[in-house]
Amino acid sequence: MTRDSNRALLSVEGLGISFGGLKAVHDVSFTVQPGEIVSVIGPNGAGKTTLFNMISGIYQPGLGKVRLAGEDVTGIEPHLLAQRGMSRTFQNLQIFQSMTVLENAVTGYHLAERGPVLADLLGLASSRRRARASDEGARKLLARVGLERAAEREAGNLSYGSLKRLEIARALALNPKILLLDEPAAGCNAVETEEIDLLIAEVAASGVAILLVEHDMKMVMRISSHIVVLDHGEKIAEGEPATVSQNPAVIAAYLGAEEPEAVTC
Amino acid sequence: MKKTLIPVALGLAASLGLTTAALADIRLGASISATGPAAFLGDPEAKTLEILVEQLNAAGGIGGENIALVLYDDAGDPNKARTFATRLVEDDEVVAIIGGTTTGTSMSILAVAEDAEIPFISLAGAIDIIDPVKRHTFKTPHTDRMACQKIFEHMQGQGFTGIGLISGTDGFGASMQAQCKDVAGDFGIQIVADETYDPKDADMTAQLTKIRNTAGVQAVLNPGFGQGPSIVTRNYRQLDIGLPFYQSHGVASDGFIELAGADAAEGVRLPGTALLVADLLADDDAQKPVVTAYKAAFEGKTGTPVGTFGGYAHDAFMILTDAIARAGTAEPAAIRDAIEATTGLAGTTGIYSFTATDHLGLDLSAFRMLEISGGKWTLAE
Amino acid sequence: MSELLQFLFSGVTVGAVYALVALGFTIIYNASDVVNFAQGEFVMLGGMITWFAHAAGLPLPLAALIAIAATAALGVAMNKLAIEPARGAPVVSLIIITIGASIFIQGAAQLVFDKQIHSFPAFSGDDPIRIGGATILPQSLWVIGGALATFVGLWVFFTRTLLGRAVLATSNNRLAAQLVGINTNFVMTLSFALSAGIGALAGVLATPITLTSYGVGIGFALKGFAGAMLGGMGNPKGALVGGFAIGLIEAMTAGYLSSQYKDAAAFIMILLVLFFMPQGLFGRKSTDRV
Amino acid sequence: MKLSAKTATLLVLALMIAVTPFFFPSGYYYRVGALIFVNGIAVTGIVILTGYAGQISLGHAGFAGIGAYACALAPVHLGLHPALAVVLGAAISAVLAWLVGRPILRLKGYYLGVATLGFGILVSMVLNNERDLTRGPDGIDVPELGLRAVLKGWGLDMTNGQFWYFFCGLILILGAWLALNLYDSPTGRALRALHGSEIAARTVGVDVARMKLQAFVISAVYASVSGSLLALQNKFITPDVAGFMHSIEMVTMAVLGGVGSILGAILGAGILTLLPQVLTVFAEYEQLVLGLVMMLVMIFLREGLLPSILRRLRGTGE
Repeated sequence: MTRDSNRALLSVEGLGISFGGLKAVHDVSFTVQPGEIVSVIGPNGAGKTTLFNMISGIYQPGLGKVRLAGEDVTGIEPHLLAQRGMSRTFQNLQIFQSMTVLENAVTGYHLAERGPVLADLLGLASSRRRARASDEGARKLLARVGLERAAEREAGNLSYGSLKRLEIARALALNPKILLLDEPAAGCNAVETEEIDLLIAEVAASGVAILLVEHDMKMVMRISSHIVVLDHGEKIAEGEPATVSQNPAVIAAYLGAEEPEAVTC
Repeated sequence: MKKTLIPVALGLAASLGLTTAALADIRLGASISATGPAAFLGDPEAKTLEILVEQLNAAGGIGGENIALVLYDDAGDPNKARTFATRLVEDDEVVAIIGGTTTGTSMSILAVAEDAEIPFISLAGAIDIIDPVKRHTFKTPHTDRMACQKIFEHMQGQGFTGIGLISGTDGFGASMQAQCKDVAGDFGIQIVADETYDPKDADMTAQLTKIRNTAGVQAVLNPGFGQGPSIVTRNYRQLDIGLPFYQSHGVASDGFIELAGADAAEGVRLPGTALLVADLLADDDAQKPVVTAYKAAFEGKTGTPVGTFGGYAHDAFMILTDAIARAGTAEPAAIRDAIEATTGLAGTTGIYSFTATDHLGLDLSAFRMLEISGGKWTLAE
Repeated sequence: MSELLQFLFSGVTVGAVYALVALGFTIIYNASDVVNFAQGEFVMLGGMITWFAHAAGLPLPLAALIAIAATAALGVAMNKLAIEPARGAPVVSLIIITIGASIFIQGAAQLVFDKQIHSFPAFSGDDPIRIGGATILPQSLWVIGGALATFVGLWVFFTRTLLGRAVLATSNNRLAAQLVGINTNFVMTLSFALSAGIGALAGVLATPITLTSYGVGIGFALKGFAGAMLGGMGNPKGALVGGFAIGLIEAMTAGYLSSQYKDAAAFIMILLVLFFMPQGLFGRKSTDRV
Repeated sequence: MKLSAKTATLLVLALMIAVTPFFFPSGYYYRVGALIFVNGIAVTGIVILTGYAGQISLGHAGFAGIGAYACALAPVHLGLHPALAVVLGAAISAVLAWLVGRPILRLKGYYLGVATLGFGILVSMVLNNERDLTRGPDGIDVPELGLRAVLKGWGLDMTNGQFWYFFCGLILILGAWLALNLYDSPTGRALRALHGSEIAARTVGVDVARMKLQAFVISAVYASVSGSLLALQNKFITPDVAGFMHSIEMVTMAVLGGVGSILGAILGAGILTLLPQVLTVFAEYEQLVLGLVMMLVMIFLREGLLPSILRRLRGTGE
């Protein structure tokens, strides 16, 4: 074990939740360090997204703790997590359909640009200045994910792959310490997947901790520094990509389940 | 630029209903609640006005001039009533206004009419409309206060000192409730139980049970209009309360007996007008001809029984046309003066005599205490 | 004691009417996710058409049957003409469409019929039944029985018949239901017919007690809506309980507290329940999938 | 230079208000115009609540009622100048909206609908029942604002109708200006974000409960001011102003014209205010037509009249 749990930015300790008596996730623990890419994999229904939703405050965990930079943040509101440096994307896209692409990205700057509502109503210079600053930041981010030319289009009209990238841009706008990505490459072609690969690596290189759920095994193996495997809501293995892929329990889990479907478009 | 816009504006004006009646006619305005929560009152009022205008014009109008009636439906909304009143004054240029089915709409129209110095005859009950006296505002119905006085006068005669009150929360019921509580003491009567119901309620047995179980209730009074009093009357019989039961002039119509059921309505007393007992009136009664004529005209035309409220509209129209005829001109100021000079004019509600200090022109004698017996109205006095 | 019993009778009678309206709301909501604010107009039509046909000389049972059938047909027409073309519209738009339908039906009723208040004879006479010092009208028993029978009928329909299960399947997942071969359009049609028919039935049963006129619908719609929301929209059990609960709260408040604020008591109760149970008493908890 | 949407909207509004009076055949048209503006103010608040933040209220007339009765009661009981009564009413509405909004804005969709409906009904019930204070369903007189007399002193002589037309028009422009400022401000963006996806908005740091509450409070103030202006203009007010039908009317106006657009919503207010005036000739059919218009617009022009028409004109219809 070269990983030092004292350096952990995010630590998940014995996390569990039940829906109607059914244990969706049970006693899962792991840590993520700054600059590290940790992937959570597992067959469909293994509880990956549920785990994400607990970490990001959308579900209240039934058991266990989530610590962010040492602070207990179990079950606190997502917007408070955002203030503490957590940001995420969604498996089922959560795009602001009727807003433009730029406006979508701009919402990521909410914490940076927010101010007294009265200033906003009166259109004071301070309010306009804050809004302009996030506009500029958002344009840069859109350029970074390759969407600068779609900035003024209504987001609802974009392709699935573009929307995935837009979500990443929006999540990056928060300038997070940890980024949770739920299947960022789902629905993308090989070229797009590779672009996202690079982007993730680049973000991680800048010191951001990344927690990833992904079905595309090739991608996972390529970019992860650490992998956590879930099956039936429980952690069955964890370690470096090479060791995990050889783990008999992992192989059994995947063979027992359906083909790990990598949705591509 | 301007040339092309004017036809557009005129088109808009036409679509807004710039009226088509010839200018030589005498133009009268009306804003009535023919729909909405007070439609039960406003509908017969609107029909009455239409019937009377037709009759009068067929008989040659006033001094050879036809009457043009501009009638708007304010749906019982005071805000709409004010808008229509403004429209009648500013746009339709009427010489007088009838209307305001409810107190709320009357108060709205009143403000406009007073500003424009146009005579206005209200069809609503509240005393506030004519007290204090406003120069251009008159009204035909008895005030709510008088209705209470009439009822209490009768109760006092029966020796009642404690009564139960159950009223609707609509304008009519609430106003009656307040006025009755105000004057009860004058007749040595104490209101020992005071309940209300929403006009849309389906069952009032809870309130009536409470009244029944209150000590000292010797009679029960239910001021209201619409379906509420019919349901209260049925519930009253269902609970077999047995105490003398009074209604108000709000239900003075054959429709009430029909809805409450002749059995349930048996023995109900209320202050009504001559209109309901047309055939019981003495032949020398001054109101007999006018009541009989209106009843025949209204029932012949609409097929529905006459009620007190249509009668208010009838009287307002009669007072107004009488005043115009006497004034000999259709100038608002002259009409106003002529209305105020009206004396001894027999209408369906009573005999009107206005003065500069009395813009109601009726006294308690115009009310007749009626009792329902065998599904028919009879005189209780 | 007899006092309490009398308040109970009053609350249960009125509550039964609300429950019937709430059940109507529930059926359409389940099939289409639409809260149909025109539900009260179905009640009005049930009463008005029965009165009209009865006044025209038809025997009362036949008149009632015609009223229910005609209202059900109107429900189907409303679905085809106003609800189906607007599928997928936001909640506010749907609220306005159904309120528009409600205003339209009212406007039509005042033209076709009139603006007066009407009634027709009670089915089993007007002699009150005395129980423990309190009284109840035979017609109240008809209304209460009607509400319970409708509930049981719906329960059997939804759980014991193939068609009923198809309706439930559609309400759970429209797309999945289509995939397994359920004709979801037919399910919608059926639901509107059923809901309108139940509304009309409420009107037929209640009119001898409540009387009717072209404008009574909105009052029933508000109370029925409140009942359905209190119970949890979409659950027939919730509709039944919610409807009766509102009737009872009103009667108890009128009897023991203040008749002026009895409607307030009902709404305060709804606000309290929703505060602790945002989905109503029996509502399904909905979770957004992300 | 390209006109920003904000400037364009304000310009169109100001032009309409200034120019149409030249074509008024009689004083009555000022009255109708003033009513459109009063409704327009309330509807602008609905745009912020429903158009921006995506929240439904079926009880906003309750706030209009508070604004209206503040103008009727505060001058008499507190000796306040009617203009200050408007401010007091707005403040009470804001506080009440804040208190009521905190628990009920957690609710979604129809549940929020029934909760706001309940609030509106409670307000109208208090106005109806507390006769000693409000004089009950028959209504109460409202003191004169007195501004017209002041303007006359300055040599600006207007009829009552003209005064209210221009005064309400001015307030409407002010209200529209504030709402337009909000649209693309940090707060407006957050509101529109939570409208699009509440979960996503929360994960980017939007305090959804707080933002919804802000929108609710702001829109309550609009409704309150609208009620105040109606009361002062009519010099008489009844509890109808707080009634359920008035709440529905506000939402309908906004959604019909286009709840996503200030100008659209004001257009909706105009159409629904004019409709009963135009239909007086066919008064019998008024409800029929109103119901039909509501259904047809919502079915065929889902975004509301103005946005749908603009989209078609631009040729970007989908």
